[in-house]
Amino acid sequence: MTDLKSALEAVLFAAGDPVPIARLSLSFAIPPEEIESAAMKLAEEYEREERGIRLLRMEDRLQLCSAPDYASLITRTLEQRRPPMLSAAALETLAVVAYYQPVTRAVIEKMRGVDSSYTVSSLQEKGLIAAAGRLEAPGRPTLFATTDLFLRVMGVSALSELPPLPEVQGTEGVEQLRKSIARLQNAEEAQQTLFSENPAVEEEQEA
Amino acid sequence: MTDLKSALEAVLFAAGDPVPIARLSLSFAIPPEEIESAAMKLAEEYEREERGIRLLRMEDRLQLCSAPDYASLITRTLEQRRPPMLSAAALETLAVVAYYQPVTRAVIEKMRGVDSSYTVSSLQEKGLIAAAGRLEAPGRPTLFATTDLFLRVMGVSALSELPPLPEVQGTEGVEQLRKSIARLQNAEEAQQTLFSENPAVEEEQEA
Amino acid sequence: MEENPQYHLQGIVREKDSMQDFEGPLSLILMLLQKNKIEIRDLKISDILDQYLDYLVRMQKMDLDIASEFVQMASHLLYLKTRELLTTEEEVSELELLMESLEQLQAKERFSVLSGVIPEMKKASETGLLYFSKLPEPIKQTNTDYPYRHEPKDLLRCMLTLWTRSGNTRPEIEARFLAAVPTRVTYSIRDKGRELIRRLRSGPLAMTDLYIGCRSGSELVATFVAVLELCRSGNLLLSRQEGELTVACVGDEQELEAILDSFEEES
Repeated sequence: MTDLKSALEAVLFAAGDPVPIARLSLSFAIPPEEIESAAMKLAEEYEREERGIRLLRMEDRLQLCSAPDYASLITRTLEQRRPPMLSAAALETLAVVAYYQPVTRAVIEKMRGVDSSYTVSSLQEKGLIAAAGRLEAPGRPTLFATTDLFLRVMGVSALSELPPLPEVQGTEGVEQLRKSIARLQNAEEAQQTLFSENPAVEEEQEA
Repeated sequence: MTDLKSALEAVLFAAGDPVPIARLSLSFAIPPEEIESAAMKLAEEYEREERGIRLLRMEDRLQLCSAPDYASLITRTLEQRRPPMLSAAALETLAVVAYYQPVTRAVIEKMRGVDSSYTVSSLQEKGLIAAAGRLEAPGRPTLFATTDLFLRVMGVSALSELPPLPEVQGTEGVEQLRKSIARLQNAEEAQQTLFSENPAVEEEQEA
Repeated sequence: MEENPQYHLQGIVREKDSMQDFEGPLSLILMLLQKNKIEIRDLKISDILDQYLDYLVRMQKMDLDIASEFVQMASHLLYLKTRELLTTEEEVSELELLMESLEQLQAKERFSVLSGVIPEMKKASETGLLYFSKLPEPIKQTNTDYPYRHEPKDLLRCMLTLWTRSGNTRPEIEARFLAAVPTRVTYSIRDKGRELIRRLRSGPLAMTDLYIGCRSGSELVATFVAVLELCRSGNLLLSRQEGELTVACVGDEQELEAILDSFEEES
């Protein structure tokens, strides 16, 4: 093993958590591209030699993890609970956050059509989503975004690698509603022009 | 790598802490001797290939850890950012201690006009001031004095090298203090001009 | 609904997989509430709690995870109930209603698109959840010293700030708040010896008298050493009188001066 790969292995092992490539580049005093290519070689080596560890990339961060093949052996030895699979509700909520992030809980609930506070807080607890600022709107609701752990669980190294969404097709219902709204708005405006004393000012306001 | 070695690697990785061989033997459902010999082979492999991780045996337990060769690189990469510089409040407190030492916190607070318990304890933590006995007064409050580290931070070798405070009291004292600061400032600038090789560049920087 | 409904929790839990949006008995209740199948006003939370605890006991499985899940959901139920009690009817215009339903419809459409990728996400997560990370190793901190330099004149600047803040004058500190700065007073053995000789010229003194006047530890030590030295040179005579040591001085002035000089060289 080369020095660089060994050093990377040592640092990532000690870190446990994901480490930004930029930080590695700084402390190793080599360009980030070299860190990246060493990481890629190391990751391939782990796979090829069927080792017990894996090197994962999450956006611009690197992390060592145990190989999934040994998950049940690990939980059995360490007397841990096997991580429960994601429920349908959790997957739905995750999908909304992943594809429309950052989103508020209100948006999630509107899209899913059901109260999602429980699912949101349980995903937050699991570390799959996290608060990412607040929306500048009345009540300043919390915005949610996905985490590194989410990428790891989805088996991708960046959000852009998630499966692409099919096109949204406008349904008839939406079109009809749009028309009704436009009609109502026009009627309201007509009403206002009728009662306004000075149409010129009204026009100016509209401009 | 054989399955057994990979499995051992995975489990020890996920555990982090030392794992008893007996427990591994139980969950792997193989005799402890086989665990031991696999562990020994794995440990040799790590050494031989000069990897970033090592397998340690402590009595009857096994543990993975980062290779000691990379200790300083690990520290450099993962260490928290450099400690923050002294705040204005901390510097004020330090000045009071420097010029009135040994002083109690009550005196510092009287001089500064604000509660200083936090800055005092943070300066103490940084090792810039230290307890130096107690005042023989009701409550026997702790007296604080500056330390050797303080001298090094100020770039002087003795307290007597610090610029003196004016002796006079009242408004006149304030005036004198103002003047001695200006004098020090001028002396510094003169020094800089003296050592600058290219006065033209110096001027440019000032502009 | 007059009577509180009975929820058959055991059955509910068993049917877990078939339920779309629920992970425990209470989330089913939440779902029923949201779909207006039952009225929040009709719910008595204490009844649900009783049934739930009963269920847990029957299952002989007081799992902390399940219990905390229950508390979380019960608190949400309380929230829904209070909200119900506090909201008043508002008048909504037709336009607002239409806009609202348009937004809802659009949200539904965007959501329906997601259903296409959810199976893929589910499949990926089945492997992805099997990766385990490890805890960080403890880091050996290197140098914890304060790593910056400051200028001494910055200290003066700070003092100026303080003095100007307190009304352009230097704050006075009452003397009782200032510690008597421990000054290191050193006593030379020669001076002590000279003082001893002067005192003993007027007659012998009790040994204790020599020490009584001492103001500090270092003065005591100097006195003691001076006595020893003068004894060694034979210029002090010790005698015991009525249980007390008495000291007398012998020798002429010149001799004594020479002996005192030799002290200085040694110390």
